[in-house]
Amino acid sequence: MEQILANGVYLGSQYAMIALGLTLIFALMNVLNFAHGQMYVIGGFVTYTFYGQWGVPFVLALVMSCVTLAILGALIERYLFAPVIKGSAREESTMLLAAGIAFFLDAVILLVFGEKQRGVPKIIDGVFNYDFKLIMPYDRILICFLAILSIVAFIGLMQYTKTGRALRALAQDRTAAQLMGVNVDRYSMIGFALGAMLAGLVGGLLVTITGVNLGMGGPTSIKAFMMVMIGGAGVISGAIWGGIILGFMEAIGLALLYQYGDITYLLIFVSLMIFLAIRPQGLMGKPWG
Amino acid sequence: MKRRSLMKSALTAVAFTSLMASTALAENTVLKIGFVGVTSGPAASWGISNQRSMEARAAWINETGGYKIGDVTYDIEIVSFDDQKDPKRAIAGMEKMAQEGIHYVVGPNVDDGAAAVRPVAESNGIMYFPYAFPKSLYEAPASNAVLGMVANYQSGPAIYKYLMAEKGVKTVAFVAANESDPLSQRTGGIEAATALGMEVVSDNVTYQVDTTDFTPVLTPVMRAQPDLLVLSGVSPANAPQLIRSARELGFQGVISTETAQDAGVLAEGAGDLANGFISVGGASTPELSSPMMVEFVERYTKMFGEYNDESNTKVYALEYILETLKADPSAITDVDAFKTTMDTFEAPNPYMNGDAKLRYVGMSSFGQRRQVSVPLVVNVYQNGAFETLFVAEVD
Amino acid sequence: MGFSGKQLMGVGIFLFVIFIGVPLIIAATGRWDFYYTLTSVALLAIASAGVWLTFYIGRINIGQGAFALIGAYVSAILVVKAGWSFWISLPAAGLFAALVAILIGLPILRLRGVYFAMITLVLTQVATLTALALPITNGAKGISSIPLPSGVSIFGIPLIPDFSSMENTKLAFYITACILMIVTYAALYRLVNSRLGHLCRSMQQNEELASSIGVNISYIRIVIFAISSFFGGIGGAMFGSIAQSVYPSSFQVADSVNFMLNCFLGGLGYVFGPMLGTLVLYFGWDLLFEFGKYQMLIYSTILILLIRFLPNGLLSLSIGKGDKK
Amino acid sequence: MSPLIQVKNVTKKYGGLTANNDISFDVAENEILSVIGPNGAGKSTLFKMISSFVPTTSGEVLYRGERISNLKPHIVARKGVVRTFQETTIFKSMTVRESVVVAQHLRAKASLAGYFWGSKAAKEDVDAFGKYADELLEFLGMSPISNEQASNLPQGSLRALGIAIGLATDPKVLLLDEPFAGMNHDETMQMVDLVRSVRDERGVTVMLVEHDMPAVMNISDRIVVLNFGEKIAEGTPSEIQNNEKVIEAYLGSVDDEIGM
Repeated sequence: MEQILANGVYLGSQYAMIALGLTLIFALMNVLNFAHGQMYVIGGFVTYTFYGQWGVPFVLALVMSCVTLAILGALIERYLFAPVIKGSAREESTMLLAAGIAFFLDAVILLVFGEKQRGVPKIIDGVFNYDFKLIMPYDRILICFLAILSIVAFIGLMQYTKTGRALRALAQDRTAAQLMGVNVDRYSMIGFALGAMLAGLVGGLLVTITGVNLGMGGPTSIKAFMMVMIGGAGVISGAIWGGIILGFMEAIGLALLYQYGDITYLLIFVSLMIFLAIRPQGLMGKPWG
Repeated sequence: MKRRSLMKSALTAVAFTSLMASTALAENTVLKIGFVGVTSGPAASWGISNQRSMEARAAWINETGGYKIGDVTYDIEIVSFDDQKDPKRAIAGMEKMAQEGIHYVVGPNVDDGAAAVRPVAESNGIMYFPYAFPKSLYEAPASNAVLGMVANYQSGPAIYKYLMAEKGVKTVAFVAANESDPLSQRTGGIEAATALGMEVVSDNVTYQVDTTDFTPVLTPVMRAQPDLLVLSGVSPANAPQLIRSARELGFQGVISTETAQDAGVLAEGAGDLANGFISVGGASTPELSSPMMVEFVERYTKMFGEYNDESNTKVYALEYILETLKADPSAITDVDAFKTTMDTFEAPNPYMNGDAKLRYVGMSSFGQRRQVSVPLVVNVYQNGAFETLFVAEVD
Repeated sequence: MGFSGKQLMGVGIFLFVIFIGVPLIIAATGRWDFYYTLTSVALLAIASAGVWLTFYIGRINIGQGAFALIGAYVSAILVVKAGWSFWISLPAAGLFAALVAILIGLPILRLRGVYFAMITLVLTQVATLTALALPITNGAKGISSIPLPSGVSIFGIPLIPDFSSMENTKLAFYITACILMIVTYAALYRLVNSRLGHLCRSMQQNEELASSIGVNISYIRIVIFAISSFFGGIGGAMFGSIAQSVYPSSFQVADSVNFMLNCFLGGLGYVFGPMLGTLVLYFGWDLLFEFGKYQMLIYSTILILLIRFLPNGLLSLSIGKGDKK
Repeated sequence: MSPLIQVKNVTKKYGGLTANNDISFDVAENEILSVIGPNGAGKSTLFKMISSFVPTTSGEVLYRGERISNLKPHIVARKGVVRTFQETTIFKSMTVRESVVVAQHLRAKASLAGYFWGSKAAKEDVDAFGKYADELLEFLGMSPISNEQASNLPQGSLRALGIAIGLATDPKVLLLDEPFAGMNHDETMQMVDLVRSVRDERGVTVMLVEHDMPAVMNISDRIVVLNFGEKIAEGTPSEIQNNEKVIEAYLGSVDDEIGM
């Protein structure tokens, strides 16, 4: 039982971080960023290169991941998403663009970082073992703690800084934000960069535990979509809840349903569909037309 | 409007160049060997290790003056097609090979692709060497597929038998990804273990292919306290994570798999926790590698920057094709001649020390010789490299 | 509902190209592999037509892979286990997919926007996992060695020849796929330009207003989703028959996403958009085959440039309407 | 003669909030009845309940003695009670004529399949729809803009388009949602004439929700006044103008009620 709880908190905190960036981008620009998972993978590879290959301190490598992804996100928004949103008759067209970018980043990752699974040296060794009832390696506890810290920092940023307030205004109502004097183009770019940066940060954090390979991108995006749906699209608190709920569902499902092995995920998916059918806007989202 | 016409012409240009390129006439002395497999996306590692070992070997042959079959000396050209692990694309790839006049193709890498290309291969007279285990691909009436490695239902029993005798292993647990290939391999492994009299204590835990954290997956398996944990059909990307999670959960027993792994990946992903991990590989451990294997690894590393131990197994298919053609030059265009030659073919194995032979096997598994005889080299991972545990033969 | 001379000529040229032009070109250039590529394009275009139709009622459908998989399995099971003729199993596969769509559509079609998109995406995974778990689908082993379509004759007059006795099934599959595609798009065109199409369009633009003028929106949504999935089932079944095998991974999330991309690329405002989109996306990938390891990079770069400069789809090039913004 | 529409003890609660509380009134055939009230008085909610866009919490709405509340909107529309929306709710990328043709959905005689195969009845329908659309647009004075795309229309024409779409369904009762909002005096007077002619020449009973007092006083046969979800008065315009409760309600809220 303790183990399930611990696994749930650990999975939930990392999932929530992945979902945060995605939902932020969605809230600001109504873009479902199919390339989110690829950004996460790039974040992992950047940290791998700096920390694992070149021996740069881990924290610095993390910063490099964030910076790389923030720049990448800003460029993508400025030169691809912004013009396409302006020029297309239906805003869903951005999905094609996002998918194209996902393919592109996948190709770049393959060419630059190769096809192999990569991992970095452990940041701390040792396993916390409480009478075999609760087993958790120390590095996981640290990463979990860092993830929660980042989430808190992000919420703080959104709540108490000028940028955060502008972003929230933008997410609420684009036109109104413009009337209030928010530089919509600029803050869209900042928001997108921030979302991409979050993906890079979580990629960098998790590379210490899960390692990284080029195949993780697509599935990560899909998982992030599910979390966002559970919580409600475009709602920050929803993404956090969605991440925690999916984390716990996996932890509980795997612990209790293991003897039915093959159908654990089937059940998770089906219950997700039923949940959304009953509550179409997720836990705390607004219906979207 | 200007921009549009520009784009139109650019597109047309791209389309044309590629058309031209593909219809360019081949020189007489070029022998094309095909590869259809996955070289992008999550499973890219499987296909890339394949493709690169073929390309490295071909470059080596061409550099040293070509390959003599009968009276003609050929340059080897590898034609690769990325099927993106999609059986629909794999068919397209096989069609492309037929189009290029290729009769010998390595791949596909997975079960569904191997099954899907069968009609095309058979109707176009193509021998193909898949890395997929379903027996129906190799048993009559199928006759164009040749298993390119040792199947898990062949290596599994050998490993289990060894572990029972040497390590006193009595109970076993299986975990597999929830996907066709690993699940089929799990079934095969369970059958083999039961037949040997092992007690299977956990056989129904699966994980999603995209899992990144295996602790919750493995927790219930660990509760069954097996002596041996088998990672059925595990992909090289997942293996280190699984090992690490199992060890961190306090697992003391043996961990093994029947697929090829890469030592570098294990070292990075699991470090010392991977010590003692048993997997199946080719002949690149120092004890077994012939000078030719050593040179191959060198050339591969020079060409692509980094070696992949999965290529130890995958280097063989091309060698088999070329050696068999050498034994019967008429097989270059006639796969029926190839099939006849397969029954009697034998040549020294250049990659392995000792007197190992290249020949086609599979009589006991498939009822016909439709498998390359790769040495069944069982490796154990120890401090960053593989050591040979034992070598066996498949019949 | 008359056709202008220009339209008729267009259709005539199109049919000529497909049934006479392509075979002639292939025979002349010897590119026999294009038959399979074009067959794939035709079949994928059928499934994409279904996705396009759900777009037409304002729903982003990333679940077509599920219905294609269902269709492929239904046909395979009927042929292999029940011994049906493939030609009867084909419509049965479509109908079964449509039936599943009705059952699933009842709850989920109330969802809109990204929520519907995501739930259909999950649906694709559910289909794959179900196929892995069920006994009738043979689980992980899949169904292989499916016999080729048999011949059909009525009163001794052969209507469809026996595929297994053919020297070369490529042409036969190509023609079958093209006929199916043409029927699909003719039906789609007809549907979109009939009252049902107008009602769909009204729903796409405003569901509330549509229901205020008496449109039974939930009924039409179900009908459209069922038709859409019927197309998916047909496309999937046909593919299973060409590959002579079906696996849980025969159609997966990537396929669902591709079906959707085909529609976007061709243009959501044009009935024939998905057909063109499929041709460009699928055939384009094949043509870039020569670039080896740069194939994906070039492919995705072209894709990004296309959407960057033609955000309303390829067909907005030739049709002036797209110029407004 | 029994009333055409009876609103009987209708109540709507959203969570703890009461939007409408126990409201009853009748609408007679061929009448123009306005529902007025300060902001937040519950006018729109009442309208949505009559057209079944939202269910009632309790009470019911009858049309010719038949319950029309708590059904689906399209069923209510089929019975002949049709609502219009404010100007943003239109078929944006259809032309005016296309919108009016589509809106004749309920008048179709051929089945959907019949349309698909091009049956005779379908062809007759298509002709009839076109003819009726032209006639209707002429009646509404919209013929000059019949081929304009809806998204390009000015606000006043959008309002008229909304009414045209509503009328095209051949309703017995038309519920108009703030038809005069945002219009200047001249435009309002034109719209008043139009609404009146809809009733006079096409025999359609009209209910409207409106802020614009002068227009309401001008157009209405009778007026129902809501305040804080309750009905506080009902009567002819002159009765309402002199009703103390109404004056109080409006004076009390004069701060936030602009342009009444």
